[in-house]
Amino acid sequence: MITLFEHYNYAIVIILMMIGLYVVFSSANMIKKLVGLSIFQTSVFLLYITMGKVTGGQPPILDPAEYESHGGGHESAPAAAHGSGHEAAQASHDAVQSAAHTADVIYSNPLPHVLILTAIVVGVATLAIGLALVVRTREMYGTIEENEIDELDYLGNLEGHAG
Amino acid sequence: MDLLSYTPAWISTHGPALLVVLPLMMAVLTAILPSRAAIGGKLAWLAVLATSGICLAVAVSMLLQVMAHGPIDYAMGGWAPPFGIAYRVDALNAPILVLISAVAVLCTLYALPSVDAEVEPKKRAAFYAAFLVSFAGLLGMVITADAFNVFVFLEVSSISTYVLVAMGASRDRRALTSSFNYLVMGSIGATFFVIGIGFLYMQTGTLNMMDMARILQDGGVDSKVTKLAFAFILVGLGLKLAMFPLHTWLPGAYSYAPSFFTAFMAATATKAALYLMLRFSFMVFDPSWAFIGKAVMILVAALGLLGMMAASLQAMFQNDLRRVLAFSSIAQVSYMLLGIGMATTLGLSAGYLHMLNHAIIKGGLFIAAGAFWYRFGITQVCDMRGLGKTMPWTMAGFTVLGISLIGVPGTVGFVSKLALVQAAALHGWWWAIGAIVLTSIMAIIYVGRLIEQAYFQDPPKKGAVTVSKNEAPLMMLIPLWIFAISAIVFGINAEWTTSLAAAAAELLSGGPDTIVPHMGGH
Amino acid sequence: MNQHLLLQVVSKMMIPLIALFGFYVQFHGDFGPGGGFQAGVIVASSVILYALVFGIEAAKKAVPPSWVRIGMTLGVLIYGGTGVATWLLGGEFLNYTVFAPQSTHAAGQHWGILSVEIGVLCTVTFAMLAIFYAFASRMPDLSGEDW
Amino acid sequence: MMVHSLPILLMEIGFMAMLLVVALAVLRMRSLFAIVMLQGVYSLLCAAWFVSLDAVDVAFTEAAVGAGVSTVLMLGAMLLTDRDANPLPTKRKLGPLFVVIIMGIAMFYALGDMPAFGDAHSAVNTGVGAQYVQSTREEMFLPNVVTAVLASYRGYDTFGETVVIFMAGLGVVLLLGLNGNAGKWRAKPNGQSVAAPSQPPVKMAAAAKPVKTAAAKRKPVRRKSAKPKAGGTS
Repeated sequence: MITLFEHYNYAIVIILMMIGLYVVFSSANMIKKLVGLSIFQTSVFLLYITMGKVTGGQPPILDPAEYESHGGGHESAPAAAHGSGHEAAQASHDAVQSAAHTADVIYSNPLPHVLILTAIVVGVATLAIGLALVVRTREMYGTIEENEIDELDYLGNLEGHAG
Repeated sequence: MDLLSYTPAWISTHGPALLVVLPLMMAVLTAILPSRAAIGGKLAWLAVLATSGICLAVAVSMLLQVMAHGPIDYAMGGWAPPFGIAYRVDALNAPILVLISAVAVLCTLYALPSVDAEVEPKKRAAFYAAFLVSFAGLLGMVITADAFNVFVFLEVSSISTYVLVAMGASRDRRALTSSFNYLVMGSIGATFFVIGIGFLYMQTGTLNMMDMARILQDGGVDSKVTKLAFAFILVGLGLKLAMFPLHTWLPGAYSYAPSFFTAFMAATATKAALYLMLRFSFMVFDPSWAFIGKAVMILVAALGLLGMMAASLQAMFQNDLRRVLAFSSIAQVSYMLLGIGMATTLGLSAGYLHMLNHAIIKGGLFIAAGAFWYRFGITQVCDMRGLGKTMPWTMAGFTVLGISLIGVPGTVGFVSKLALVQAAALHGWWWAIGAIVLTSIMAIIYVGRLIEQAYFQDPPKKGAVTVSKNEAPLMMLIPLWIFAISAIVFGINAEWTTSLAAAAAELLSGGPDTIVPHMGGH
Repeated sequence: MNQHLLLQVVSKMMIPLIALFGFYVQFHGDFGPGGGFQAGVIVASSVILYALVFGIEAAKKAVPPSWVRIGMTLGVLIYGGTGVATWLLGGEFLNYTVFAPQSTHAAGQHWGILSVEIGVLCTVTFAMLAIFYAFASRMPDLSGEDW
Repeated sequence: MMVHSLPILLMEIGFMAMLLVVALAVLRMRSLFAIVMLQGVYSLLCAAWFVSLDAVDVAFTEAAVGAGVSTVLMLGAMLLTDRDANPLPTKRKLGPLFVVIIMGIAMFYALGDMPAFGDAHSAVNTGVGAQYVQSTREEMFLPNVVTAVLASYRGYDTFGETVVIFMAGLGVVLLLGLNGNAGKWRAKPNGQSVAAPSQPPVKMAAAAKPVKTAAAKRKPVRRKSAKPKAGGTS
């Protein structure tokens, strides 16, 4: 039972993937298939991002004070209380030397975020092309239900052959 | 290899990046060309020809360098591999790069008349730009050594392929629905591939294929996440290369796309996906691990066997010429999977060899099929009556390539089928030999049926006067006969292609531990 | 009476702000959440809002289709051009340190990242506009109530 | 070992529940307008959960691109096509259900070996990802690590992806045309055509069924719902 409690995020992601895939396979309408496809892809993004989360971590945006002191004169870090109301226990509040400052601030893993930024835009690009195809299919066939289109094609084949 | 001395030093350092960036930049420039004027289309065609020519030259020089001095590495953006994206050209992907570029050059020659007949004048410049993007996507997919970069370039080539297949709607409206099916199944395949890479990343923490192999080697062998990652990558790539149960998108995509793009796609798209399967299942994972070995052996070989039988059977009963060739493509891909399923050095080199040979055969066959439509609007097999008299040269090329598809001795098809049979015999898979022979007989039937229609029937009558001889234009005959002649030449003297396949197979069977650890030197 | 009068007045005020926010997101990308993609979509949505409220023809006069076609390619040219520039200056493709090799604060990287993000902004904005124009200008003549 | 403090945990559980409900609603519904709207809601909920998972850039993009642009495109396409999806007979849905359940079982089988949620010592969080934060601080001097990795360390991925966006724009222009007049040109062989026409003439098909407006097609809904139909005159 403990493993499920520690992995509840993966369980949710797996169920969402199953639902998304089932919507794609079980719908005859072309637009509903595309919606199912984008739900399936969005749940994959969740899988990547939940991997990169670190307990008590912060968004991977460094505080400029951290590396200013490396380059410029070694003035004490300004009393920059953390703007974001993230009251994680470890976050230091008062003016701390940057070396100590960087040691205890935990950041979540930035790499899955970069990968998913790419994947989101790829998903929308595929969706745009899919919708363009749906519009053109509607004009040529008069319907966007896959089973009706198969019937029209089957009739087309017969006529073509008989001609 | 004195030829190597001619290549400028600049190529060997920046060759890999040039190979992918050049088509992309030319694609973008081609898209801007004035689409109204007729010269826009011609200018775009010239740009595509020049680009694929340069890419072929770069690919050949890199192949020579790989054969002479070992793998070429290229750290993109100057960052060492685990941080940045690395390119790696080694004995496994150099021949594929040359194959894709060569097929692109030949298909571009074929494109001048074919695209003029099938694509709207206004759209030709953008059509050629989309082709260049698909070409660059294939090259980028094959050359990269970073797992997520494979997905990005897989999508680059897939999205342009969906658009190009749908452009066939000017000839047959079914292009739209088959492109939509290809889009849905292709996206599901690509997403499965991303899930597989996600689990690999979850297990190893890095995205570079070489590092992944090393980390998996140390401790990741028996973890369930590794097995799951391999399963998802196998299914994702299986969708992309039309492995037997996941092949339903291929007949529609091949038969209704513009003939120029079908010729290119049939010869290269499934080969790149097959190369990726080889790269992942032999260089990142390792078939000596219990689960991966069983999965590769049983699943891939068994599905290969099933695919051979079912696809050849269906090919015999199709009445559309291109659907016959499409189903035969699925059967030939299953031959390669059978070779890979053996996981022995001989089996791998036979599968790899069949990959190279099949590109030559299928590229030429689809060029001939496009030529038949170009002159007489022929798509159905029953309309092919008397082609031997009305289009003698094209039909002769089609026959030569059809025969090498069957595997008649002296042609390129025979060489790889013989290698497959030898590998199966040494491996003790007698049922595989039976399957190869049986499907070759089926190939005789479905190719013979086409040849019989063309030579032993007299041409159709158009209102009581028989159709007169109307040969395909020269720009179509040149690539067709280059394919036909190379199908004979590499059939008789197969020494060069076999050595390439053997080098690739030896690299593969060495497995991940033979990879010399490198940190970005080039 | 033009039913959309209220909408038109409000959106006339909103559209410049949306575009401005888009550019803020673009240039603030180095310091906080933001970057080429989000900025491109926001700038594109400001033009889409204009098209929805004032009609597709007015939007096509404001941002003509020829611009859209050129803009799409311009973005990739900027991105690829930065890469080719690093080539010509001797580094690997997209290796920005060659822009300012001696700087201690990685100025070359900052220049490279800025120019690359502008390329992405350009492509995403005009690509989204191209897609919207393609769908919007294919409108069948639907009567109002049938919407 | 609580990943978040209690209020955030409750918020996350709320997000997850809503995501599941929305996904199931999309599965069951037939009105395309509702499905498209729910897809927008789904993307927005994902964006919200991304924020609580510290992925602020991704949340921004998912909200802007996933919820914003996709919904606009789908509404545009839906306007040009149909308002309703016909259901499939249940016996044709058993096959897909079986495939999906097999996939689910495979993933739950490997659930045990996956790193715990938020585990700082998992391979993912001690691997290349964490070293990016360190190297950005020392080499790049850029606050937003994600932008640094996106544009510089893995800048080539973003280049490939900009080409994907360019290709999407070019593809839609190729298929639909910027002024909406693509797709009328018919290819003709450059010689005598001997083949019979392979499919019924296009005009006949298009005229076969006018655009199915909501009112014309809406079958009497089982429960008398008073809410105004999506654009149709009830």
